[in-house]
Amino acid sequence: MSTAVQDPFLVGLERFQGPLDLLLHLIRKQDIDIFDIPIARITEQFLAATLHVDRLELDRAGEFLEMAATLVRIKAQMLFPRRVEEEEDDPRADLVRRLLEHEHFLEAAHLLVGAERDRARYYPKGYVEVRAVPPASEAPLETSWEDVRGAVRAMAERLEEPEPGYRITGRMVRVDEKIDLVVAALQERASIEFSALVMPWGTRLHAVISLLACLELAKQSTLTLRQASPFAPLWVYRRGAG
Amino acid sequence: MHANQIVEALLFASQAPLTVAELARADEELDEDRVEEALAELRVEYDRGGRAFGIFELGGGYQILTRPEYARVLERFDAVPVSSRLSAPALETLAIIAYRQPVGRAEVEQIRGVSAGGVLRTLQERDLVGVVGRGEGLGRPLLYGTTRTFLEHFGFNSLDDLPRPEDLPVVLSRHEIGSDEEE
Amino acid sequence: MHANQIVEALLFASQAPLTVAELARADEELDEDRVEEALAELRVEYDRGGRAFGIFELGGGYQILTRPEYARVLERFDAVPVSSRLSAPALETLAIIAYRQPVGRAEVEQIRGVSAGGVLRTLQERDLVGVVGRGEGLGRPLLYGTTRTFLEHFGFNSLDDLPRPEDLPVVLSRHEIGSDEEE
Repeated sequence: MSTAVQDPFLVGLERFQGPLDLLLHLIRKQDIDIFDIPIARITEQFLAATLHVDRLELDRAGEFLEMAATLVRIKAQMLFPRRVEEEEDDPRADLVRRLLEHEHFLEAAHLLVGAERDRARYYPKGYVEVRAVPPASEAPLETSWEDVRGAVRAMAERLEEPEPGYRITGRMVRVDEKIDLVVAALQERASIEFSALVMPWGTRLHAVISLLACLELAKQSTLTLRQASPFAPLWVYRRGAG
Repeated sequence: MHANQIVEALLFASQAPLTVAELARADEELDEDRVEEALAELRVEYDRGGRAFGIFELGGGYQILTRPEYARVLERFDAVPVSSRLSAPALETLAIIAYRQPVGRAEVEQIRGVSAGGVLRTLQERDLVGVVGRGEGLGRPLLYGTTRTFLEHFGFNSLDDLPRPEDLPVVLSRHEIGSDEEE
Repeated sequence: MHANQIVEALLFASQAPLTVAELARADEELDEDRVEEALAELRVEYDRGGRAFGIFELGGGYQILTRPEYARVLERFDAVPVSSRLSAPALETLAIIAYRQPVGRAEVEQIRGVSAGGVLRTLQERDLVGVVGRGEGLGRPLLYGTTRTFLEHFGFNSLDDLPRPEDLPVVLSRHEIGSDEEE
C-alpha cells in the first residue's frame, strides 16, 4: 500500500499545473492504458500526492481536492455491476474524455512553443525613428453608414430581446406619438395592416399603445378598422378608403 | 554568412547606434578593420541599389535609418492612422447613441454589456457624438447624442433621415420616429 | 521617389507589420496593386543583394525582419532586445483559446481543470487575446479570441496557419471527443 506513496515520480504538486496534469502524469508515467484506468490504484496515488496540498495556496488546493472527490466517487461506482458493451455506462468515461482533451491541448501548447521559438529567430528593427503622430481626430474618417448598419445587424443577432414591457425610464411610449405615427402612415397609403404599424418595435407595449391610438382615431372617425374574422389580420383604412 | 551581412543584421536589429568596436566583438570572424570595410561596402550597396535607408553616424556609432527625403511620406502616413475606420465596438456604440439619443453612458453599457468609457471618448474625439444634456435621477448623468458632424459624415439631412431597418434590434428601436418635437 | 522606395521607407520605419491597404494609403501614387508589385520587387532585390533581412508576412501584414540564419549572432548580442517567452500555463490557455475561439472562461477552466483568471489577464495585457463577444446563456459570458498581435508573435499570417497535427482537428471539433477513437 504505502509503496505507491513512496514512488519517486511524486515530486511535489508545484510542478503540476492542476489536478488533470497530475493525473495525466501518473497515467503516462506508468504506461497505463488511458481507456482502462485502474481507478483504485490511481486514486490512491492521487490522494497520496495531495497530502501535501496544505502547502499550496487555498484555491489550488480546492482544485486538487475536487478531483480527489471525483476519483473516490468513480471508484465507488466501479463496484457496481454494469454491462460491458456500453461505453457510456463506464463511470470513467467522462474523466477519460477530459484527460484526452487536456492532453491534446498540452500538445497544441507544445506546437505553439515551437512556433514561438521559430518566430523569435526573425528579429524586427531594433530602433525605429520616433515620429510625432497627430491626434486621430484630425484624420479623415473612413467609416460608411453601411459599417454602422453592419454593427447594428451584428448587435441584433447578439443581443437578447428584452422581456415585453421592458421600459427605460423617461422613454415611455405615448398614445399621442402613436397617433401621429398612424396618421402619417395613412397619408402615404390608403390602408395598412395593423401589424405593419407595430413591426418596427415588436414589443407588446407598442402593440397595445398602437391599438389604443387606432381606437382613438376610429372614435374621431379618422380611420376605420376592419377584421374579416376573429384572429384574422386587422386592417386600418383611411377614412373614405376601402 | 559574410562579415557584411553580420554587420547589417546587427545594425538593423540593434536598439541604439553601435560603435565599430562593439560590432567587431559580435563574431569571431570580425575585427575592427573588417567592420570598417563592411560598413563602407554596405554604404555603396545601399546607394547603388537606391535603398530608402542608409547608414548614418550618430554619437560615435552607426545606425541604419530611413533617408531624410522620405520624412515627408512618413509624416503623411502617420497622419492617416490605421484607425481611420471605427472599430466594431465604436460602431455599435455609435448606433446605440444614434437611435436612442439622448442616452446616458449607463444605458449604453447596459445594452452592450461592456464598459463604454474608452469608446465614448473615441467617438467624442471624432466629434461624432457629444454631450447634449443631463438626465434625471441619481447624479444627473450626462446624456449623449449625435453631432452635426455625424449627420454630415453619413450624409443625413436630419435625424429623421436615419434609416430604420426592419431588423433593428428592439433595444435600438424604442425611440419613436414620431418624437420629433425639436422640429 | 519611386513606389518601391516609398514602400521600403514605410516598412523600414514601422514597428509592426503593415497591410497592403495601409501601405497604399501612404501616397496618391500608390494603390494596392502597385504596393503588391513593389513588395515583390523589393523581395527580389533583397534576395539578389544578399541582404541580411527580408520581407515577411505576419498577421496579414508585411514586415522587414532579419533572416533566421542570423539569430545565433543576434542572440548573443546585448544591444538586441529578446522578446520574452510565455509561461507554460499561459501557453496552454492560449492554445485553448486559439483552437476553440470564441471561447468563454468557464470552458477554458473546465479543460485545464484550474482557474484561468490570472492567466487570462496576463494574455490580455500582452494583447495576445481579447474579448470578441458574448456567449449565450446565464450572465452572457465574455468570449475570448486571439488578436493580430498573437499572429505576429507566433509568426502566423492568419489563423489558417495554426499548426494542426493529424489528430488535433478531430479532438478539437467542438463536442465529439469520442472515447471510441483508439490511438
